[in-house]
Amino acid sequence: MSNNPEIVKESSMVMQKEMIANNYDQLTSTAETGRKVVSTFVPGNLNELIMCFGLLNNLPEINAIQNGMRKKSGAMIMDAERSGHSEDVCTYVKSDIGQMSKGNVAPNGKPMPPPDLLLLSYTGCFTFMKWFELLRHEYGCETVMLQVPYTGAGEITDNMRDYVVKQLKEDVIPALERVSGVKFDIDLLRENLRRSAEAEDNLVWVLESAKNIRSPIDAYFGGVYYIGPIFTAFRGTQDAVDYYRVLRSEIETRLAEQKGPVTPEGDMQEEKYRLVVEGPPNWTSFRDFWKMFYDEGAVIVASTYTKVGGVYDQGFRHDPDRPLESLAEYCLGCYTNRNLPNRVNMLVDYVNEYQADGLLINSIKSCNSFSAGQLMMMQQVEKRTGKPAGFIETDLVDPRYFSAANVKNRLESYFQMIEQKRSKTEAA
Amino acid sequence: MKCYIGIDLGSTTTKAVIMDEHGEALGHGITNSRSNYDTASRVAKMEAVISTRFTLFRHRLERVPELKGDISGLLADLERSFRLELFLEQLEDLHQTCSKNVDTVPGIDSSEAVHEALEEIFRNLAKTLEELFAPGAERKSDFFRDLAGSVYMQVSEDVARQTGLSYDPLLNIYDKSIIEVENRPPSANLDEKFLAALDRVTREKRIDEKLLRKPIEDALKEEIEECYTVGTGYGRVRLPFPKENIRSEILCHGLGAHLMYPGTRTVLDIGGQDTKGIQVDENGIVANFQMNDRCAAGCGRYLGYIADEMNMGLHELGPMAMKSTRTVRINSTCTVFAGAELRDRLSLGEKREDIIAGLHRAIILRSMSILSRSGGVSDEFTFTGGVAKNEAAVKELRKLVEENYGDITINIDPDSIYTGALGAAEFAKRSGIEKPLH
Amino acid sequence: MATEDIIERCTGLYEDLDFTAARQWKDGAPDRKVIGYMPIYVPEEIIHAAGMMPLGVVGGGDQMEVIHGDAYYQSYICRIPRSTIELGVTGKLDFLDGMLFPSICDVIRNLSGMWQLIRPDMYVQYFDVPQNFEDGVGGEYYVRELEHLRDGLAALAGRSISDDDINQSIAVYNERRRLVREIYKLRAETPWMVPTSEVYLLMRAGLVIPVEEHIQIMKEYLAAAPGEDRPLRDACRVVISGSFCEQPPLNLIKSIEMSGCYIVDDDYMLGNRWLLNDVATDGNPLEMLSDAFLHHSADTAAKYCARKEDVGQYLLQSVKDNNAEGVIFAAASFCDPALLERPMLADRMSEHGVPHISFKYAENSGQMQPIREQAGTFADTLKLWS
Amino acid sequence: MTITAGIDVGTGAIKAVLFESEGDDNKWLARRNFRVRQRDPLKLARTAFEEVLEEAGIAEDDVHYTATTGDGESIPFATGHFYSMTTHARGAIYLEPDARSVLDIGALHGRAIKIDGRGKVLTYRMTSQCASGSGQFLENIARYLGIAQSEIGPLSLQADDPENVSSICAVLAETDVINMVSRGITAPNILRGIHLSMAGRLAKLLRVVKAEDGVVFLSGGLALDEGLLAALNDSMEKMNLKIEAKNHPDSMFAGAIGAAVWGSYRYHKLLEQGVLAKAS
Ligand SMILES: Nc1ncnc2c1ncn2[C@@H]1O[C@H](COP(=O)(O)OP(=O)(O)O)[C@@H](O)[C@H]1O
Ligand SMILES: Nc1ncnc2c1ncn2[C@@H]1O[C@H](COP(=O)(O)OP(=O)(O)O)[C@@H](O)[C@H]1O
Ligand code: SF4
Ligand code: SF4
Ligand code: SF4
Repeated sequence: MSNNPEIVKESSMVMQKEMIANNYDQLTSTAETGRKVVSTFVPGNLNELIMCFGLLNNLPEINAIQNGMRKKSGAMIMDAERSGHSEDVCTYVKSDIGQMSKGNVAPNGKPMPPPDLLLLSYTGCFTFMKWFELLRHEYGCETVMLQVPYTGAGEITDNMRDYVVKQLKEDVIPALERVSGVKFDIDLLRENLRRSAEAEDNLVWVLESAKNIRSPIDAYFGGVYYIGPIFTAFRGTQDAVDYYRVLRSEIETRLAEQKGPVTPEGDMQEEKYRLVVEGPPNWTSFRDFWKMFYDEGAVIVASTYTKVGGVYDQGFRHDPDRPLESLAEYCLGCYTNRNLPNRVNMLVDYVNEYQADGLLINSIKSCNSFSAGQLMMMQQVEKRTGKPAGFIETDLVDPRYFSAANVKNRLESYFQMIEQKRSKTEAA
Repeated sequence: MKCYIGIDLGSTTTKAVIMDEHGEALGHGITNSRSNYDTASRVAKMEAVISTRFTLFRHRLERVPELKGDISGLLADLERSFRLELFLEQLEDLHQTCSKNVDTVPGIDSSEAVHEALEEIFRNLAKTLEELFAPGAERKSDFFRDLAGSVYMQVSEDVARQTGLSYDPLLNIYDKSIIEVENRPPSANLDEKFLAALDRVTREKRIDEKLLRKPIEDALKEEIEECYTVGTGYGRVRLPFPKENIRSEILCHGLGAHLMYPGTRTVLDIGGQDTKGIQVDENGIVANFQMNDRCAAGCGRYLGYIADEMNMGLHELGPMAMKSTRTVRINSTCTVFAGAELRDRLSLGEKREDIIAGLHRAIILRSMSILSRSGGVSDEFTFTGGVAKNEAAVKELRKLVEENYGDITINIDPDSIYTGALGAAEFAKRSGIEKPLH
Repeated sequence: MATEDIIERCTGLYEDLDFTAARQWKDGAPDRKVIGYMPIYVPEEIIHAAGMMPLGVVGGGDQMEVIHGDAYYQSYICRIPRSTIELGVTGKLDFLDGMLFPSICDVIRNLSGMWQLIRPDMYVQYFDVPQNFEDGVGGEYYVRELEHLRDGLAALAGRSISDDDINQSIAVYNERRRLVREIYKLRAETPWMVPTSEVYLLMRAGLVIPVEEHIQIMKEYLAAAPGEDRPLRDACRVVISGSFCEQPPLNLIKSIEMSGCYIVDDDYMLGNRWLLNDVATDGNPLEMLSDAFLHHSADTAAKYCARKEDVGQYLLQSVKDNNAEGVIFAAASFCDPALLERPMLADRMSEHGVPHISFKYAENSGQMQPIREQAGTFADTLKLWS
Repeated sequence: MTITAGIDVGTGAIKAVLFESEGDDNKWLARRNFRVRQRDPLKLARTAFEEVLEEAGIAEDDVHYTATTGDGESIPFATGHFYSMTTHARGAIYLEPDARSVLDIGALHGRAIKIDGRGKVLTYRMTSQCASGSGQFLENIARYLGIAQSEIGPLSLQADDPENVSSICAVLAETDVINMVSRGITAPNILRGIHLSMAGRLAKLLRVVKAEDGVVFLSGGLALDEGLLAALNDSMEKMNLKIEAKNHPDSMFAGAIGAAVWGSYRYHKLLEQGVLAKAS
């Protein structure tokens, strides 16, 4: 995570780095190993199932993030726009398509193999559907659709669950069998799910450690690292179990030592503001963006972005006893598959339970799934918590939409407003 | 005298307010935000000092029994004459700069003819400017650039036609020179100009010079001591100030509006390239705010583009829109395309004033959305920023506020453009009294 | 009635942001209910069978001033949800007894939640549709969703809705579908006789009046249109694609025609043509509706296309059937489905040598100059060089 | 022999030309180019029309076809109107027979048009609404910096360390520039920065229309800006576009020329069809 030589790397960071490197190495050596690759999305990511077939899991969103953080996405997006993709649509898609046209080089510098199967888990985002149609347009490979109905009325109905399970049985599993040549073994799946649940327990503990005043973690900028393994190709692996065990013990130590969150410039000093953040971060200026917070003593104590690949802190666990049903429920329960009233409830609870000073929304141009309606959510959360909300706008991986001066101006005003309000409450 | 200064470095204009230790605003100054922010804040501050001097004159003159009752007129005359002195000096500077620049502008066949034309233009300019500063005359703007510029354009077009010179190089010379001139704050001694203005007024008005000279000289002797300065506004990061001397413009506008109207609960500020909706509590503390997003559509600059396009002064837009009888619906408030939209409409045969009225409504509609986003409009409602000077905008705003929020007191101060600077000055006073700057 | 009168009536309906016709219908009897729905498609038959009137809501167009709607949406989101919210917040939709938000994109999806937040007392449903087109999988899911919709509406109506009720409604809607097809066919054959600006208004009228009245209007139009004396102009034939949700301003449609293009097919207000054929009226109605949805429905970007080869075939077929010379991709700005799909469709057209251009619009676009410029150049090219 | 007039009503300038054609041979008789600068474009168009007639010594009644293009749709004395891309394409071929694509860079827009050897528009792409890379913007900035229009190019060529201008919106870009000036960035570097940002966008358009062969012909008001031309050739090279952009001293007239030439073609078409249109 940190490239800063003065900072001692925590062992969880080293572990994660190795896991990721290892995964990219496996992906880019399929020519030698003959392993097959499935591409799929973070929300509704069926890693446990994919593992049952010995397939490798490639997540284009993660590639886009990697390219964003390495400041390569800008050129890729422009490439895609040049080839006729609209400037209005999600930049993850364009970054992915641009990466392809630039030789499809993985972040480890080696060429990425074309996928053998596109597993279109249509969960919580419309763009996913067209994204994989576009990839199919380019690769011409097999595509299997898993439609995850939106929980428009706020709950998972039997019809939804049955529909997802049925698609798993009749379409997804047969496709995975076909591509891999491996027969489906439900016991293997149960085994994977058990490991998922174990890792999930520790992840939830870590995220909730931010309830402490003087939080030992930043649940957004740090949080995106903590969710890495569980949201991607590692859920259900022993590596993930180990990672979360180590991570938890590190945070336990920080807590005991009364330390604040780690930042790229060392431990954070004073905790001046506690915020809940809604919306994904900006990746192209991730460090600069983060710095605008820790320089001012702002800690993010809870965020919804860390729930896109699964909402675990509200009680859901993968369940080895109901393997396919629990996979279905996992998909149905992902953050962006929840209706707006539910998202508002979650945010209100976060502000209250984590004793936050307010809600900050980072509205992402790319992502209608997150962004459409955020302003109404903001109003509702303000009304129900009485805490002030802030609003900034950036984009995921399009550097043209990160205006540092603009964001900084708003954040400063927001922090000063919290400060002013607080000094008034103290005076009263 | 201990003074506290607030500077609002806006995207279009830079404003300064000088406050004394009792919280009375003594003077304010404004200037175009120009290429150099340092110069802009220096000029704004100088203007505020000038305005403070006039306040001090007033204080002194009020104590002259013989003058009873006639101070305001007298001060206005003094100020007018003083401005003219300043302008004439700048005009002279501009003249010399233009002459100097003749040879650096391409496309000139005979520099001699151009020099001659310039002489003619500046003769005319001096005359027109003096007329503009005659008692009772109306001015389009108080900025040298605007006044000199529009006269220059007119005169040079005539001169170009008469002499057969081409118009573009003349304009280019102006464009080039005005920047240089603007970036040179008036050099000569201000006190001298005050006294020269005094002479002119006493001559014009046949007032006994002796009555005035002493109080004015006394006022000029009073020291204006800069104790603490706070900067705000768009360009605040460029101010040569330490961080603790900088406040966000949201807080400053909130506080400034509260100082002007203590009952304020909602503030709308429309500046050059941002529009802010601010909710404040009974102490002027900001409870919530929203700004326009990254798109600068529908902000004050929009009106600037329109005025340029129509070859009018900003001052004239409002009155023209007030003449409208039916409003044309304008949907795009993109500043850049404002001109195109305008031409589009004109070519469809719509009337100018109706289009302009539509444009005003479009701006206000957009700020209504920002207000709605920030939590609506509560009583009392204060409208600040440059656009608050525009009567047509104000009219639309009143209408829409009433339609959407009912009966609400709407405050608009003639000096509302200084709201941010006033807030900043108050912050300066608070900080300065706590811990004076060394 | 002459077409002019018919179109005048339709224009009146189009401009009426208070939905007076629907309000009047509702006031006609004490227990009448009106259910709003958004693009693209809901099975109106079920609403009709409940004795209710479906009301199509497609935003506020270019005549509405949007204040609160803009407060709820960032600048990078299309217009239709903001003007729809404005309609809601300003009370123009207060007479509705329910709102349906069909699955089309994330914006409408999230709007369903916003509606629940601003109208907690109302019957608000997100109406999901299958993207899996197998009878046993997507079909089964869909039938159960239809049952859920039927039961919800029945509860709202305070009476049950029988299969017979629905079958009868299907018959009514079959007739509407036939007439719509006929008008489209007539326009494709003689576009100078049936300008698109008129067809558009006729179709728009169907959103806001009872279906029986719409049927009547269309019949009258079909009777009157051939009697009009309208000269054939030197224009080219184009298909419009990508305008299935947010609607362009009428001026835009007129500008396209004025700059020398005859529109011979389009996807404006596709809801009334979504099911391509008659739906059987003698079986289990929900299964029949499902069958029509899965196997005989129109195509748009909001639908998943299971096979690579099939992408764009629907549009290509329309170009062929209607003898079109080119395709204009006209999508709403920030419309994810349409804009994501467009490169694939454009490739398909190029493969088959169909010329195409593309531009974006908003329901309140005011500047037609760029549109005329593009459509005009397209028409110039097709004309000067063919 | 056919006499045709072409009038291009632009946002920044009005261009009028007069042609005499005989078969495929088009002879250029007269021209006018008026900057609009806050004057009424339609009146200026009339003046320009009258002046070209006067220069060529031709009476208005002897003109066979008066074709408008650009924003000239509503000009009352025109016989017909052609849309800009159609006319710029034709004008480009007239001035530069090797042109296979046109970049029309005007006050508020940029367009890339791919054409064939006969001047047929194959595909095109326009810059989107938010465009800091427009002529208007450059003009505003130049005025702001006190630089004459004609100096922009030469100054830009002197840049040694061009500044990055990234804002998409011209209003915000204006502020960026103000910031640059106060940071002491020199005018050449600022101008070059703007040129590069515009060029990047324009080259992107060329890529999208797949301009791959022949000459890229610059037309429109900014065609003669050498700084922009240089920046454009740089950008194209960076994007691996192996074609060269060129302008022509008469580049600004491309639209008007195209209109006049098409006017003559159309005149003969109409003559054949027996529907003779006449200027009113
Ligand atoms: N006299 C006036 N009449 C109308 N509008 C004015 C007037 N003076 C300034 N404005 C408007 O106010 C805007 C500048 O407002 P201001 O609050 O100074 O902005 P900023 O703080 O961003 O510089 C200008 O763009 C202009 O549109
Ligand atoms: N005669 C000229 N000299 C220098 N620059 C010019 C001239 N004419 C036009 N321009 C520049 O070109 C821009 C647009 O020109 P114009 O051809 O009118 O555009 P369009 O026709 O596309 O509207 C102007 O804003 C100006 O910057
Ligand atoms: S729209 Fe949002 S959820 Fe969908 S792919 Fe893009 S970033 Fe992800
Ligand atoms: S160019 Fe216009 S629409 Fe674009 S950001 Fe600027 S003001 Fe907004
Ligand atoms: S216009 Fe497009 S993005 Fe907007 S609501 Fe409709 S389908 Fe969704």
